[in-house]
Amino acid sequence: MTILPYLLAVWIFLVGLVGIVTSRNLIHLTVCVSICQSATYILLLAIGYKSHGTAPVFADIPTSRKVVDPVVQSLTLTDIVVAVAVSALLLALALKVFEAEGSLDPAEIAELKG
Amino acid sequence: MEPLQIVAMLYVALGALCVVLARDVVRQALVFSLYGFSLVVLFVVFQAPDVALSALVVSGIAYPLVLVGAIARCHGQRKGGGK
Amino acid sequence: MTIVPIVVAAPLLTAALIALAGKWLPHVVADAAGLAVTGLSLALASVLLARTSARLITYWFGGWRPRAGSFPVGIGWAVDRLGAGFALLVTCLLFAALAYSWRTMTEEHYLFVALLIVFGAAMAGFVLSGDIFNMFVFFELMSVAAFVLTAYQAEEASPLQGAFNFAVSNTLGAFLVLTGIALLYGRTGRLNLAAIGQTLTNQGRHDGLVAAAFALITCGFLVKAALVPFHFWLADAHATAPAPVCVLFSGVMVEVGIFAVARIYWTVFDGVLGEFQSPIRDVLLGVGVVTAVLGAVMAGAQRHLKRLLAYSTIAHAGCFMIGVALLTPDALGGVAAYIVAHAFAKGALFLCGGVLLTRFGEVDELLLHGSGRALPVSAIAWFAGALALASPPLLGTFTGHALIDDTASTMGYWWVPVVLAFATIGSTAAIVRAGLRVYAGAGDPDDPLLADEPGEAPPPQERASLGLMQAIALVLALAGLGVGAWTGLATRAVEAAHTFTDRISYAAVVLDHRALPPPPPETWHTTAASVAWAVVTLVGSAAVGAASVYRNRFPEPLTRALGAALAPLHAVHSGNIGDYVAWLVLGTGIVGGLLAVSVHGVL
Amino acid sequence: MTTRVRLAIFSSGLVLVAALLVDGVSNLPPFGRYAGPYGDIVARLVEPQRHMANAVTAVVFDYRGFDTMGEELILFAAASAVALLLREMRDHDTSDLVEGIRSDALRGVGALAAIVTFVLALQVVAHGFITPGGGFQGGVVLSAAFALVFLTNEYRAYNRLASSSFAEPVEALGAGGYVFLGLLALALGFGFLENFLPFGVTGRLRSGGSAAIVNWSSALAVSGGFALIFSEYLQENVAVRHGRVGK
Repeated sequence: MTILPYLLAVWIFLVGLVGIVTSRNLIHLTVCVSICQSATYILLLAIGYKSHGTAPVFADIPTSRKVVDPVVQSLTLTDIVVAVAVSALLLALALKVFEAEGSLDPAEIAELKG
Repeated sequence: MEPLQIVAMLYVALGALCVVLARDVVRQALVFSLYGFSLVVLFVVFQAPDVALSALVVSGIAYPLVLVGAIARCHGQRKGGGK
Repeated sequence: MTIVPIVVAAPLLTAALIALAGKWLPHVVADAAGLAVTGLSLALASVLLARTSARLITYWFGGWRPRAGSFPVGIGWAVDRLGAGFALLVTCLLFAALAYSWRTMTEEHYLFVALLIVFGAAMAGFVLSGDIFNMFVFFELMSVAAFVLTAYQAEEASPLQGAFNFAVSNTLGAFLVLTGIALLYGRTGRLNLAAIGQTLTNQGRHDGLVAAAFALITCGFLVKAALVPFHFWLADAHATAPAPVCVLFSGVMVEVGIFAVARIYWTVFDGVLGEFQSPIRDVLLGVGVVTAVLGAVMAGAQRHLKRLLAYSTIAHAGCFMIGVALLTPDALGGVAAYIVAHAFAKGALFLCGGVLLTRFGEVDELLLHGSGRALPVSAIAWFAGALALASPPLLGTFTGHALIDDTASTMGYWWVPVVLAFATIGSTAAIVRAGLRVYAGAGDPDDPLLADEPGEAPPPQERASLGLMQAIALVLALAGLGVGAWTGLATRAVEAAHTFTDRISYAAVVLDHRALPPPPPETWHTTAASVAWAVVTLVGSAAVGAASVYRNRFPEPLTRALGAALAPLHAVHSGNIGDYVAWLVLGTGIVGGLLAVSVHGVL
Repeated sequence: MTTRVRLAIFSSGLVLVAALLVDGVSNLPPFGRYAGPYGDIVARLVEPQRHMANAVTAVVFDYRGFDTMGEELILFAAASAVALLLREMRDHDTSDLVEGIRSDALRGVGALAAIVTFVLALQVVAHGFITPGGGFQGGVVLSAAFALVFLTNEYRAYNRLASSSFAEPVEALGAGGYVFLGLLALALGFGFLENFLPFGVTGRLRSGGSAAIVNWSSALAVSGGFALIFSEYLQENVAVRHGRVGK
């Protein structure tokens, strides 16, 4: 039980990988990459969580109060921005591939050999 | 671990599976948005409101707009007989 | 040292300004601004290199310099000599790439310049950083810039999904790294490299977590380093990217991955995993050997010049990995010297390819048969580059090569020089073969062993100056040859490698502000064995290369057997992203599993 | 390579990777027992050192502000990349596009919603050091205000308000501004990106010192970046959906 959230992250990562490998559409594949990335958010936040800790915002609570780790949250924020940026870029690349090949199926457009 | 956390985790675990298994990109975009909102709930119960807010604006605004734009582009072309 | 952040910040600010105003300015302004700021970075990196001779320069961002012995709450950089030297190499190549693309691109040229600068600055920041999450951020920044530089101006004729495959593979590699970082953070609660290393060593626990973190971070960086089986994206990306971008990809980006593996090993894991050095060495050596051999074989079967050079880069990346895998300062210093010579020589070769594409609209070896005779300067640059890569006695990659060979031999790895020689001969012979066909019109314009490739559309031109482009290629090629003759570079690289691999001193400087003990002074010895191997690779490259242009006249059964042997390799490099990711996962499983098993036994 | 071979390779790799990951995470401290110390130290120091109520924003813009600079540049690079890639595929002349929506009521609602979203976005950015939120979250909402104008008022109005020619400089200004603030601190004799203004009173809107300016600069970069990305994707779409007059 005590490692369940970590296992959730592992599960999401593996599910995302399955999606990428079996994907027949580059847009679908890009979303699966985002799924993989969301595993890292969950892992980071789960690592920094403290039982009975509150959010590290001291607007209404005394600073002596037990809070969860603010650093992993900051890392996750960076991670989310990176994820959106990379997804937007991947989709633009997918559109460009579609423009050139008229298809989004990686098997159909695999022209590169050797 | 609190019950709410376990429920949120279950939703996220199932959500990810549904996103991957949705082979149609339009349906996938919808399921992906729902998955995003389940992540928001998870982050809230993990006491990470800043991250939850980010995930909210990302899965409520950024991803839908970009994904719909990309999907519509390809569908429009395909109906028109491609290039 | 206030100049430390400027090396990276000045180019980044300039890139933003170019993007801000570039639309309304003539191209020349963007070009000039890019060259000027890269020149500034180059000068600053040189100053850093000079000042790191006897010390490690630390810099804390946001003014968060911790008191000696207290917890580092901010982001710290620790500039050592290898890092500063690498940053200098990046800025040199960036300068050459910008000068080469002077006035050659048309639409949205200013964005191209801005992204190229961001790409270079991100690599410089990555190698100077001393904070593991900060390394991740710069890793992503360099990746995002690289993805678009690959796809930029790629048209229908060119295989565009190369850029997509590149982006997906490298993004997954970054996730592996980040997962490893998260594991380390969960164990140590720190992000500073020195602090993580110190805490792990003090805890002394080498369990599944440390093994998994090491395996994930290493595999993630191996994707960037393009080692087998993480290498698939590299040839696709190089075939798609413009020539000046390829210079940076092959010359420094792949090497950043190698550098990262070394940096993380010696600052973080060297202490806690010190007693497992021998099995770790064997795993990494295995990866290096497979990569070196496969790259050399595949280079021999390419007719698309940029793909050929890309596979040659894979072969050399394997050799770099072998050098790092020996886990000694001498071999690491050798790798550093090797990387410098390789970067210049390979850069020259890519620029020659770019000149051919500009002049003839083609980079296919057989279609270009003999047409290169119109470009004598390019021809000289091409063969000078090939000579530098052939590791001839006291020229080109020789010093680095010799250091790795000699170190391996004294450690009992007698077969390492053989593998290095095979990789060098195989990859260089392919370059010689292509050069003979294109620039001398030698041999047959037909070859049964070369793979069929889709062609590549020429880049849009404005007022490209072939003279300038060829001159830059020639300068790079001669630089690549020359650094091998400068044995002082190799000895200083070994001294720098001693500092680089000294985890305890690194931590003492970063965390406790102590002074760095001076590295033992090195002197250069040219061993008879290394000269013998150099002669072998030189003669071998020339002979195999010259013979290869006549492959059409080989006996039929021989070509058929060779073709049959190559067929599965061609099939594996399918260009399908699903296949690539499957290999990436298998590679992570095997390499990671072996590393984990060697660290803490069977699960 | 056939699908079967690929799946065989992948599944054997997946089993190994799963084992590696599970072995790794099972040695983490049990869930809820974060052992520190980084986060604990920051949580304890943030109020006395920086007078900021929100420790996460303090880490993002002050303690690890340099990472966030890299993050803004990633967004800058990605947005420029999207612009570069999609613009190449599109005709530059979009002046003869047909207007899609002609209902004045819908336009009015759209404009109102955009204004509300705009104000909300500024709130989210401004309160970053007090409540959850800050430059990134507010920036995305800000860009959504522009997207709302697009979706309801269609192409021409959007083109006036947030066309890519407008979003692009905003984005570059934000990302460049972030780097500039770092260099400014350096020029003033502080460390790169060091907080060089008075920190103010915890819980007040004007707390945060110069990290507050960094926060706004980040909001500018994010809103510009996303507005640019949205406008490129949506213009793609409009060009396809409406076709052209006289074609």
